[in-house]
Amino acid sequence: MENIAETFIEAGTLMVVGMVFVFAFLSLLIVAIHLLAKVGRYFPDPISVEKTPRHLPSSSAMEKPVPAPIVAAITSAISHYRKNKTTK
Amino acid sequence: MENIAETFIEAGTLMVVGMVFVFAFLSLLIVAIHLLAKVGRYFPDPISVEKTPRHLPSSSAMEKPVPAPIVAAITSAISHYRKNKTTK
Amino acid sequence: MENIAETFIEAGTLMVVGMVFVFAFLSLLIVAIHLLAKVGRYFPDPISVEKTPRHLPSSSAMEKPVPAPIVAAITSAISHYRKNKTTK
Amino acid sequence: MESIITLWESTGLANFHYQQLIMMAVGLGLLYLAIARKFEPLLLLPIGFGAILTNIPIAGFTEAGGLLKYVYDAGIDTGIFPLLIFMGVGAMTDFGALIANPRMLLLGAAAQFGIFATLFGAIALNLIPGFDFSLKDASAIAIIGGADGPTAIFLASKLAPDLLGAIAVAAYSYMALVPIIQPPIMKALTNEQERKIEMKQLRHVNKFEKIIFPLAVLMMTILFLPAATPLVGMFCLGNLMRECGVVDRLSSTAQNELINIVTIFLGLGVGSKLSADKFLNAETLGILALGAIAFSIGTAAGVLMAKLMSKVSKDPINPLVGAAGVSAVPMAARVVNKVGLEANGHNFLLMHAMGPNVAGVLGSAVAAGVLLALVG
Amino acid sequence: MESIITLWESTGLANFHYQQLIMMAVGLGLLYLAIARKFEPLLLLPIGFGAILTNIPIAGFTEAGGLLKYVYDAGIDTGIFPLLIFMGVGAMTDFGALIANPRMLLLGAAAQFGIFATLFGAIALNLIPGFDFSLKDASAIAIIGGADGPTAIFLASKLAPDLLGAIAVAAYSYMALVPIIQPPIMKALTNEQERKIEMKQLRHVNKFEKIIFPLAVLMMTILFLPAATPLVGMFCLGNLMRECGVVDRLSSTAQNELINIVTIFLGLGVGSKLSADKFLNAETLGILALGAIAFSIGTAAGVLMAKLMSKVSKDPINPLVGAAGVSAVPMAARVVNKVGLEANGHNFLLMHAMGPNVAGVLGSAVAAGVLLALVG
Amino acid sequence: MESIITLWESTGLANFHYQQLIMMAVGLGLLYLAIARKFEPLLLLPIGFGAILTNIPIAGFTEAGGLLKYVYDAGIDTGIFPLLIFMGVGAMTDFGALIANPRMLLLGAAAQFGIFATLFGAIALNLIPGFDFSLKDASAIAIIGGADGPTAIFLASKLAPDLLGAIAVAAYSYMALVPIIQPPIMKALTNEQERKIEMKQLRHVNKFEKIIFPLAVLMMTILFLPAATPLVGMFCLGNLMRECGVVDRLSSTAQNELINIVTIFLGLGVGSKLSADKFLNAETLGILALGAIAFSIGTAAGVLMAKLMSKVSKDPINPLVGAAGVSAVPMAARVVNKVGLEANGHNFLLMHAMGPNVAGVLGSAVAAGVLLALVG
Ligand code: NA
Ligand code: NA
Ligand code: NA
Repeated sequence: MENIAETFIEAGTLMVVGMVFVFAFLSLLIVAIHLLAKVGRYFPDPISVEKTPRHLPSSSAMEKPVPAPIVAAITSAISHYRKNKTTK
Repeated sequence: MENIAETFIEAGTLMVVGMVFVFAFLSLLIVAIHLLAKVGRYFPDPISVEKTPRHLPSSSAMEKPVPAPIVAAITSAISHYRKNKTTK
Repeated sequence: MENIAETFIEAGTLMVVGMVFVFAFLSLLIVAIHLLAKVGRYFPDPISVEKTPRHLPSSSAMEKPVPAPIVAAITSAISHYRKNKTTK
Repeated sequence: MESIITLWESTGLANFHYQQLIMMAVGLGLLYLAIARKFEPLLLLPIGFGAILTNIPIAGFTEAGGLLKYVYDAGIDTGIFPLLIFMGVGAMTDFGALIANPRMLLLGAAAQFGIFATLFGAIALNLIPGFDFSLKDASAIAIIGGADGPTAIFLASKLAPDLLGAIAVAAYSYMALVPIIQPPIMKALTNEQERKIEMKQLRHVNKFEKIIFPLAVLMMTILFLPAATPLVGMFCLGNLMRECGVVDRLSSTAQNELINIVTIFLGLGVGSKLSADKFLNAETLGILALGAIAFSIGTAAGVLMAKLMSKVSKDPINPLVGAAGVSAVPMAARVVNKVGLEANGHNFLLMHAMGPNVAGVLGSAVAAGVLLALVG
Repeated sequence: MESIITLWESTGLANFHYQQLIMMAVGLGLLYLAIARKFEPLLLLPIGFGAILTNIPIAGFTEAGGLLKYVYDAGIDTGIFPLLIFMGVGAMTDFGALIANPRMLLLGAAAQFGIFATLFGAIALNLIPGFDFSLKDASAIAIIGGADGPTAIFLASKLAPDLLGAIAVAAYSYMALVPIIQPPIMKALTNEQERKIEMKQLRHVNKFEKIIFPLAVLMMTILFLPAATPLVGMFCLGNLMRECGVVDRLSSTAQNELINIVTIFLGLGVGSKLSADKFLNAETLGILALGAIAFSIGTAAGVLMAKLMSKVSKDPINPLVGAAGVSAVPMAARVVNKVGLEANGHNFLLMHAMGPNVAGVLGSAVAAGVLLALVG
Repeated sequence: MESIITLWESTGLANFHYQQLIMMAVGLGLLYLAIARKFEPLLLLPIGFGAILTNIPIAGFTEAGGLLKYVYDAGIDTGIFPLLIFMGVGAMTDFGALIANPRMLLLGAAAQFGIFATLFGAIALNLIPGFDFSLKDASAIAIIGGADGPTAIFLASKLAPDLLGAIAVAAYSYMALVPIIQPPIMKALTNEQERKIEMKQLRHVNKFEKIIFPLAVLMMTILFLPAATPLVGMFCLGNLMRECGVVDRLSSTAQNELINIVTIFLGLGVGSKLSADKFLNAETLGILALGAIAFSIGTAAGVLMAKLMSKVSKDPINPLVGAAGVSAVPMAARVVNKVGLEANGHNFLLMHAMGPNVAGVLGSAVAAGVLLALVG
C-alpha cells in the first residue's frame, strides 16, 4: 500500500503542476495574442478585388456571372469524366 | 519420373479439391445473398429527398439522379482548378 | 600545396570533360530531334472530332447543347462544393 | 484426402478461439456505430474493420509479414500517422474566433482538468484488485479527456502501446457521444438565464494575425514545453500552410488526400491493437469508465470556468461555451450552439464556441506535452 | 585522359549485354501495347518503363540503394501494393447486379476451372526438358487464369517471386486481349439461338443489402478460408467504404489518388522483375502459353456452365454471360454485351454480365486462397 | 517540487544553445522569404519550418525515433523524394517549344558552364584557410548552378549529405532570386538592338513527336550516361505519362497530389539538415557565395552562346533567351520575356525562352550524371 500512496502523491502533484502549467501557458498565449493584435493593426489586409461586386445592388448568388475559369474547369471536368469513364 | 507422377497426382488433387471448394464457397454465398435479400426487405432505402421530384409530372432527364462519379469529377475539377490557379 | 594543385588539375579536367560531354550529348539530341521530326511527319495527329464543329459558322462552345443530366450534375457539384467549403 | 484435412485445418472454423469471436463482435459493433449511428465514421469504420481483420485466426495480419503489422510499425509506433493527421487538422482549423477573443483560451485550459483528474482516478482504480495501472498507463488513459483522437493515439503509442486500442476506441467513441454526454452536464451547471446570454459579435481578424498566430504558438511551445513540439509543431505547420496563402496546393493536399490516406491506415493500425489478449480484460472496462468520467469532468470544468469568467468580465459570456473547451472539434461547438438555441431562439453561439473549441485542441496538446515531459 | 576513360567505362555503350537490349525491347513493346493499342495502359505503361529502367547497365535500379529495389521491397514483397489496389478496386465495384441475381456466382466459380486446369498443365510442361516448375510455381502461373492483376501479383509474390514479372505481364496482357481471345470461344460453344436470349430485368437492390454484402463475404471467408482474407478483406473494406455512405472522402481517395499512386509504383515494381536473367528463358514462354490456355479454358468453362444453368433455370439465361466469369472487369462484360448485340440488336447484356464479372473477382480471390492454404 | 524542477529542465529556456537560436532565426528568415516575398514558397516554407523544428532543444526531431529523421532517412537519403518530384515536374513539362526549335539545346548546354566553373571555384576556395572542400563537396556545391532544386538535392544526398541543407537552401533561394540576379547580366552582355530581335513563330509539334521525345532522351542517356538515368528516367516517365494520353489519371496524380505530398516531406527533410553544427560555419558562407557566382556564370554563358548562335544562324535569335538556359523553370523564361518586352513592346519571347529553359533541366541532369560518374 505504501507504493500506492506514493503513486497517489505523484498523481496529485502531476495534477496540480499540470493544471498550473496549462493555465500559465495559455494565459501567456492570451498576452501574446493581445500583443499580436496591436502589431496586426499596422498590417491591414490588402483590399481584395473580389469583394467589390458584393456592394452592387442587384447581385444575388444566381446573377453573379460565373467566372470564365470555372466554366473552363467544368468543361474540362466533363471531358475528363468522359475520358475516365472507361477506365478500370 | 516417379517424382513427376507424384506431382501430377498432387496437381490433380488440387484441381478437384480447389474446384469443389470454390463451388461450395460461392454456392454458400448464394444462400447467404438470398437470406440477405429476405432480411433486406425489412430495411428499405430511406426515401431520399432528391428522389421526390421524380414523381412530379414534368420529370425529364434533368431529374434523373446524377451519377455520383460525374458529381465527383466536376467537384474535384473545380477544386482542382482553384488549387492550380496559383501553381508553379 | 601539392595536394591542392592536384585537385585543381582534377577540377580543371572535370570542367573540360564535363562541358564537352554536355555539349556532345545535347548536340546529339538535336540530331535525334531532327530525325524525330522527319519520322513524325508520317504520324500526323489524328483529326480530332472535337475540332470539326469549330469550322461550322454558328458553333461556339456555349451553343453546343449540354446534356441535361450533366447540367444537373454541375448544379449539384457546385452546391456540393459550396457545402464542403466549410466542412471539417 | 490429405488435401482436405489440410484445407480443413486452414479454415477459420477449425481454429477459432471464442475471444476472437467476441473481438469480431466488438469490431462489428464499431462498424454499426460508424455506419448506422454516424459516430465518427472516418475513424471508427477503419478501426472496426481493422479489429475484425486482426482477430482472424491463422491469417496473421498482425504477425511478421502481416499487413496490419506493417501499418502499425510504420505509422503508429513511429508516431508519424497521428502527427500527419494533426498537420491536416491544423490546415483545416480557423483560429479567427480564438484570436478575436483570446480569453477563450482559459476555457480550453480549464477543460483539461478532465485529463488530470482522470489521471488521479486511474491511479485510484489500482485500489480495486485486478487493476495495476502504472503512472504511464494512467497518463495515457487520462488523455482521453482531451477529446482529441490524434493526441490520444500519439501519447498512448509513446507511454502505453498495449492500451492503445482501448484508449483510441474510447477517445473516438466519447467524441462521437459528445451530443449525449455534454448537454445534461451543461444544463445542470447553468440556469435558464445564463444560457440565454448573447455574446458580442467578434471583431474582424487580420490575415497578418492569422499567419503569425501559429508561429507564436510554436515559439511559446519551444520555449516552455519542447516535449509538445511534435504535436504542436505539425499542427502549426498545417495551420501556417492554410493561412499564409502562398502554398494553397500543399494545404489542400494536407487537408484532403493526405489526411484521407493516413486516416485509413491510422484506423487500421489502431484496429490492429484490438486483439483479444489486449482488449478483453478488466483494464479495458476501467479505461472506458475513466474516459466517460474524463469527458464529464472536462465539460464541467469548462462550464464552471466560463461562469467564473462571466462574473468578472465586462463583456457578457455565456457559460455554455465553456463546454466546448474539451475540443472534439467541431462537434462540441455545435452542441453548445444547439443548447444555446433551446434557451434563446436568437442566440447563435457557434462562432463564440469555436474559440474555446480550438483552444481545447491546444490545451490538450500542452497537457500531453506536460505528461510526456514528466512521465515519459 | 583518365577522366575520359572513366567516362567511357561509365557509358551504357561499354557495358551492355545483349540480353539487356532484348529486355529493353520487351519494355518498349509493352509501352507500344499500352500507348498505341491502349492495352491496360495504367499498368503496362509503368511496367514497360520499369522494365527499361531495370535493364540499364551500371545504373543499379534493382541493386541495394536503387529506386526500384526500394519500391519492390516496400510494396510488392510485402504484398502491400496489390492489397491497396484491391481496396481501391473494391471501392470502385458495384455488386448490385450480383446481389440481384446471385446464381451468377456459379459462373464466377466455373470460370476458375481455367486456374486449376492450368495448374495441371504447368506440371505437365515439366515433361518437356528445360521446364522444372514446382507446385508453387505452377500455382502462381495458374492464377493468371483468374484474369485479375492484383491477385496474380499478390500470389506470385508469395509463391514464386522469380516468376512474378512474367506472370504479371501475362496476366495484364491477356486481360487486355480479352476482346480478341474470348469471342471465338464464345461463338464456338453457343448457337445463334442461344446468343439471342434476352434476360429478365434485374430487381432493385437495397442500400442495406449493399452494405451487408461485403461484410457477409468477409465473414464467410473468415470461416472457411482465412488464407484469402488479405485479398478479400481489403476488397471488402473498399466496397464497404463505398456503400456505407458515411466515409465518402475515404472511398473517393481510395479509388482515385491512392490507387493512382500505388498503380505507378506497382507497375514500376513489377517492371523491376523483368530483368534478363529472370525473363529470358523457356519458362517465360511456358508461362505465356499457359496463360493463354488458362484464359481460354476459363472462358469455355464459364460459357458451358451458363448453358447448363440455362437448361435447369426457369428464368432464361444467355450462355454468353458465362464468359464474363473470368473477371477482367469490366472488359469481359463489355465483350459479352458486344457479342450479344451482334446476335440480337436489342439485347443489352451488360448489366447481366456484370454479375458473373464481379463474381469472377471473388472466385479468383477464393481460388488464390485455396492455393495459398494448400501450396503456400 | 521535484516535478517543477523536472519540468523546468524540460523547457526550451533551460536548454537553448545560442546557435540553435540563430538557426531558428534562419528558419524564420526562410519563412519570411517564402510568405512575404513569395520566394519559391512551396519549398522554402517547409524547409524553413523544418529548420525551426530541427533546432528545438530536447525535442529530438532528428534523433532516432524523431519525425524528421524518419523523413530524411526514408526519402532523401534514399533519393526517392527528389526523384518523385522530378517525375512530377516531368509530368508538368511541355517540351513542345524545344522540339520545335531543337538548337535551343545548345543554350541549355552552355548555361551548365555555371556548374563546372563553380566546381573549379569551390576548389579554389580551399586556398583560403578554413575551407576544405573535397572534390565531392565541390561537385555537390557546383550543381547549385544547375538552378534545379531536385537535381541539387539528389546529387548532394549522394556526394555530400552534410552540405545538403546549405546547398538546397542556396539552390532554391537563388532560383527565387532569378528576377534580380539575371537582368543586369543580360543587359550588360547585350545591346538594345539585340534585345529587340523578334524570333520566328514556332512550328506545330505532333503528338507523336511529343510521345517519342522522352523515350529518345531516355535512350540516349542509357547509351551515354547511365549515371543520370535515375533523374532523367523519372523525369521522362512523368513526361511520357503526360503526353501519351492513355494514363491521364496517373499523370494528374503525379503532378498534383503525389508531388504535393512529397514536396511537404522533401522540404521538412531538407530543413532537418539545417542544424547549427552543419550550417553555422564558414563553408555555408562559401556555398552561398559560390551559388551566386554559379548562377551568374551560367546566365552569362547562356547569353554569350545565344549571341554566338545568332551570328551563325539564318533565323534570328534573340540573345536574351540564352539566359533561360540555366533552367529555373518557368521563372527564367518569364524574366527573359520581361526584359525582352522592355526593349520592344511587341516582342513576346516567352515561348521561345521555354525551349532553352527546359533544355536547361536536361542539361543540368546530364551534368549531374557526369559528376556522379566521375566523382561519385
Ligand atoms: Na482538448
Ligand atoms: Na477471376
Ligand atoms: Na539547369
